[in-house]
Amino acid sequence: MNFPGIGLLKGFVVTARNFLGSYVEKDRLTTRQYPEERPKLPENSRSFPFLVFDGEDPEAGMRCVACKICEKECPPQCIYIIQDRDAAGKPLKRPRIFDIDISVCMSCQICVEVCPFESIRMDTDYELSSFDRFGSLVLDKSKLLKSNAYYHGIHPTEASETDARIEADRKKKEAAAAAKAEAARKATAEKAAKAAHPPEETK
Amino acid sequence: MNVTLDGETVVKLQPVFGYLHRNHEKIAEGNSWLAAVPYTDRLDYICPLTNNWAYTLAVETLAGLEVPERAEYIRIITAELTRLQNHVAFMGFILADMGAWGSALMYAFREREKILDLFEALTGARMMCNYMRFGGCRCDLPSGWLESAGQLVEGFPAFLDEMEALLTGNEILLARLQGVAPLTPERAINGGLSGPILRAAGVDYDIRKVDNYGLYSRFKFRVPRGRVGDCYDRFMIRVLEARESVEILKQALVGIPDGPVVNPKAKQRGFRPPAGEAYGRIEGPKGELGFYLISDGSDRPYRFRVRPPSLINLTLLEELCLGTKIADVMVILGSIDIVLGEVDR
Amino acid sequence: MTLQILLALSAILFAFGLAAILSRSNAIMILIGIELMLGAANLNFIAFWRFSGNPSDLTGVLFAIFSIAVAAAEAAVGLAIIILVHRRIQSVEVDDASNLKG
Amino acid sequence: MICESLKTCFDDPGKFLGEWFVLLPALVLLLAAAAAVVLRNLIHATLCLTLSFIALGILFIALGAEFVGFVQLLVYVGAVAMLIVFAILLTRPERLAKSDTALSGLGPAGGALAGFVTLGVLLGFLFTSPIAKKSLPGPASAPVAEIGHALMGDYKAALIVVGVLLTAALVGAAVLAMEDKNS
Amino acid sequence: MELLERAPVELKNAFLRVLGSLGVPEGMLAILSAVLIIGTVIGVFLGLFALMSVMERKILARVQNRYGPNRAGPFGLFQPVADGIKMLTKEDLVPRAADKVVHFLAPVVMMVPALLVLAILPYGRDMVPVELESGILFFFAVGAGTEVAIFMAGWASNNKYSVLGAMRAIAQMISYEIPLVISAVTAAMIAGSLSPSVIVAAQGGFAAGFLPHWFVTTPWGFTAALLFYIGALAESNRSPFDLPEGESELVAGHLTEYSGFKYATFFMAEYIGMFAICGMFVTLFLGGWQAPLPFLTVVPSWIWFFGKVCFVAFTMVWVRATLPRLRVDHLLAFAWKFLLPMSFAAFLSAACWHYAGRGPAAWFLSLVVVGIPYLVLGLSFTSRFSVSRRTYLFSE
Repeated sequence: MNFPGIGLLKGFVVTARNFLGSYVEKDRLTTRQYPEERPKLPENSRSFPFLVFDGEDPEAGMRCVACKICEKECPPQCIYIIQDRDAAGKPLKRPRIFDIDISVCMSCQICVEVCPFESIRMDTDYELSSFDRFGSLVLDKSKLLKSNAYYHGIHPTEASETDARIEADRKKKEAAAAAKAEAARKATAEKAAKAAHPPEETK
Repeated sequence: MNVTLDGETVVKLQPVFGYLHRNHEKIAEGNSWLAAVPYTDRLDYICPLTNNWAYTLAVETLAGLEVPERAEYIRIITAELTRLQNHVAFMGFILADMGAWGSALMYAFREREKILDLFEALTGARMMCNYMRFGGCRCDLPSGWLESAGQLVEGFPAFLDEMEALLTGNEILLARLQGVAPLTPERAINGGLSGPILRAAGVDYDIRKVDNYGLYSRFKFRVPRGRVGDCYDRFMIRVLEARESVEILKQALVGIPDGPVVNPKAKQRGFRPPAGEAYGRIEGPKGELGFYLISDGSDRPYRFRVRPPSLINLTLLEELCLGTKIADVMVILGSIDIVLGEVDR
Repeated sequence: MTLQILLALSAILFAFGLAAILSRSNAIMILIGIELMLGAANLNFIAFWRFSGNPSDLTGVLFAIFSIAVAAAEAAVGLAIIILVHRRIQSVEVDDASNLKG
Repeated sequence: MICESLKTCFDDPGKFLGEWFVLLPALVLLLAAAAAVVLRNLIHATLCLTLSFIALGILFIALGAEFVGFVQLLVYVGAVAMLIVFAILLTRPERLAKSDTALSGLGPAGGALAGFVTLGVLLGFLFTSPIAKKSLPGPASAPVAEIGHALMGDYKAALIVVGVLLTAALVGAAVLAMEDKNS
Repeated sequence: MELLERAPVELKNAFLRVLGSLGVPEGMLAILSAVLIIGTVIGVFLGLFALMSVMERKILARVQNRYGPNRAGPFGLFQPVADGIKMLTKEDLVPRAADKVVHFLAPVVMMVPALLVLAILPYGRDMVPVELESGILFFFAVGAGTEVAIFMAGWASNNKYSVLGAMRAIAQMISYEIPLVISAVTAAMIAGSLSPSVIVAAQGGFAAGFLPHWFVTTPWGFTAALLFYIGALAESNRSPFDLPEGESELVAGHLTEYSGFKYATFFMAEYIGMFAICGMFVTLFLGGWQAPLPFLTVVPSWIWFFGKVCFVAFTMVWVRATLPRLRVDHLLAFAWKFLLPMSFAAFLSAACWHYAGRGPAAWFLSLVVVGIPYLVLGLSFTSRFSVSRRTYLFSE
């Protein structure tokens, strides 16, 4: 039954249903009043990177060893690392300066993938607006460092996987270390045994 | 674009673009293969996952990597979800162009938000997903994702019926869209068009059926074709394609197997594909999106070329608009459905 | 408030119309003059009807109504002609339209 | 209320501000007509002409012929003024400011002179003839119903003739103006 | 409830009595009562305008499943105040090459007809500001002033977009005025007089106990109401016909060069014009201040009038939320080829209804007389483009 104008009427019925629906059905009115209602972000949503440190003291517990892989791999090159040197000038396994310019960073999360030491992760904080363009948009080390507990807070599953992996690495390393220590001990024991009774053939 | 008018009718029309040119291809030549993936998100920013897939498909043909079955299924699910939200957004945009003060636009975006929330739960970002890797996907589906995707796909036909009730029979919309800028199949093929516009003109060419890339042969779906090829057909083709995508999604969500998400042998960081060249293409929501890569064995692509469907579809805009009224130019540009990120790269 | 004042008023109006027609060389101004003169005529009709003894005899009012209708038709046709003349000789100056062959 | 006060003031002059109240629209009419004639800029002239149409309409209402006043407003202000304005826009006489050469070299003075001569003759007869001295009879109004009956009654033929005339004129005007499309 | 019914009139008379006792001369009292009425009418309609400007955005928002302004004041009700302050503080630009006088006069001339038209609407039982016997004619005569104002606005801004917009607006208003006038005259013909209060009185009474005698209940009345509604939409440049300032390439049509308070005046004139034409629609077809059901007559009449006006205004916003815009040639073709013949058909069917005795038989006769042209014209109008669903080929 399509007399002229029926299409328009159907259109009116749809808008009427939406108009009344927005008062009745909950899924139609999806606007969230932002400052009052905070959006509930899904678990692995990401905004800008941050550095993870274990234990309490940020400096000591920092996982980052300044290997600069992320600095090389970062597509927009927004990470800037300078390795720490001790008094004698010998490079240490710690970054002295670790800056991320979050006005350049496009939160693509490649640094998280390529980091072999699980030291950089993606934060979920998105209220980062600031007044001065350069000062507060370049996050230096102190602003980037956040505890592992915080990491567990924002990405629980991913954090527990990372901890499990670190645990496994540590155990493997210990096992390897133990094995090496044990092998070294065996070698020294043989050498000692050899040294004990005269060395028939020296060479 | 600057349009020369004689009273109401269009005499000359010259699109002016290039304002969103970000030198995408030169940057990709300076960065490693992996670093190019997040840039493909920004090509056609309305459907990032299909861009990723096109790039990784090209790299996989270049390096000859196999992709595990679960990854293929996830790729098809995300691509069809992207096509769905693109076509739904298109329906909203074309109504806004015609001055309907955004009612259809808001309904479309209400549904699109649900799809974007699914993307955020899976990839971490709503639009800049950066999710596909060489040989598979970056991470596996979070728990409960498949159920919520199933729910969404379940409710989608009802929403599409509501949109069609609002739009398809609407006499004003018929008057504004029908008979405007018809396109003959020969003209469409000679113009190098691809995607819904080509199929609206009556040419049966869908790369998902032609190339059968990524296990598409395993799913049963139909490819709609128009007869007249005017704006109304272009609009209706997208509506019908959205329904087909829902069919594919239903089958894919049920049949997804378990298994690894990425090919374990594929190296992501220092990835050095063998020297040579490859052209990988997929059926993006806007048309045939292709990547032509030349590798000289080093860890940086020697040449990184993108075949942008929006730009190529746009070349026919002037010819379609000549002789039409000024109000039609808006509708014709809307019906071609371009995204400037892809036009200017 | 005698009839004289109203008739004087319409006479002045008529004089303005006539002056407009004779003094201006633009066809549209001439048309404006004609409209003024027609308005003056209508004013006379209504004035005489008002000052006639019995208001129920509506000839004056009806005449005014018919004259308004005819004036509107006349304005339409006049303007159509002006547009045609303008299209032919690209000007609406009355002096330019002098060659009979057109 | 306003129309009543307009009419009441006219029917028994002493009661309100006196019948000179009715001369207010007359004054506006004269000023607007003068401006319409004198003004250089054609658009301003047309707007003053529209103002004079409005003033004439109000004068008709004040004189009691309500229906004619509204018809005047509707036809002249709504249609004729628009016609003139459209004609001006279509013919774009930019060169209006050029010396407005009047007919046969007499210039604007000639036109004004002719106007004054006719005015003099008209006023001469006006002030001498006895009928014009009539003072104001009682209140009079032209009810719409009566006009309707008269139009449909003894003026039937005239109404149909005007109808035909209007149709012919407007169709003719449309055909004339449409000439351009196929040439 | 009787007191409430007469409340506005009694209040005025009481106030005048007080002044009379204070020795104010008789003539002055008449002027004062006129001023009082004008003041209340304009006050009410300005209040309605303020309410409508925020209600429109809220209704539009609710149709689109969002909230609409709710930050300024409770439920966003102070939004008009905020808009007003914004409009007042905004700098009032006048383009250098513009025609200063005409540029300034345009909003004033636009405002005059919008306010004048309110004088003849019957707001309640014998509550009519000006009791004119040819009120409907007055409505259209004064309504013609808006076209002059739009032209002045378009011409004075000395900008080619605004001239183009103004020309389109005038062409649209003139071509939609004829169906508007004819459908209004149909109602007047049946009521037997051009005066609005007589028309409303003709719609009194109830058939078979509960069916009100409104003109909209008869088939010819419904068609005439529909045509009047479409004409009203076009006359006030709203929704499907908001071509002049809506089109994306005409910037803001004749309002391009206006800002600050002049723009607010245009905005206000448009809304008050919309309310006025809604009031006329209610008077002509929805039975003015008549109550819909017999036992409801206890509710004061002016509440019915403003209730119906707000309902019709709501439907205008509803139409605005649903329909896309018409193209210029469709707009004019629709007016001349569909609305005009349909209004003659409605006129004819009203006559048939009247001479067939106004009973149920007459009802069906007028339905036939109106239905046939509707179907014939409608199908011929939509047959140009194949409305039947286009068939699409599918390939596996």
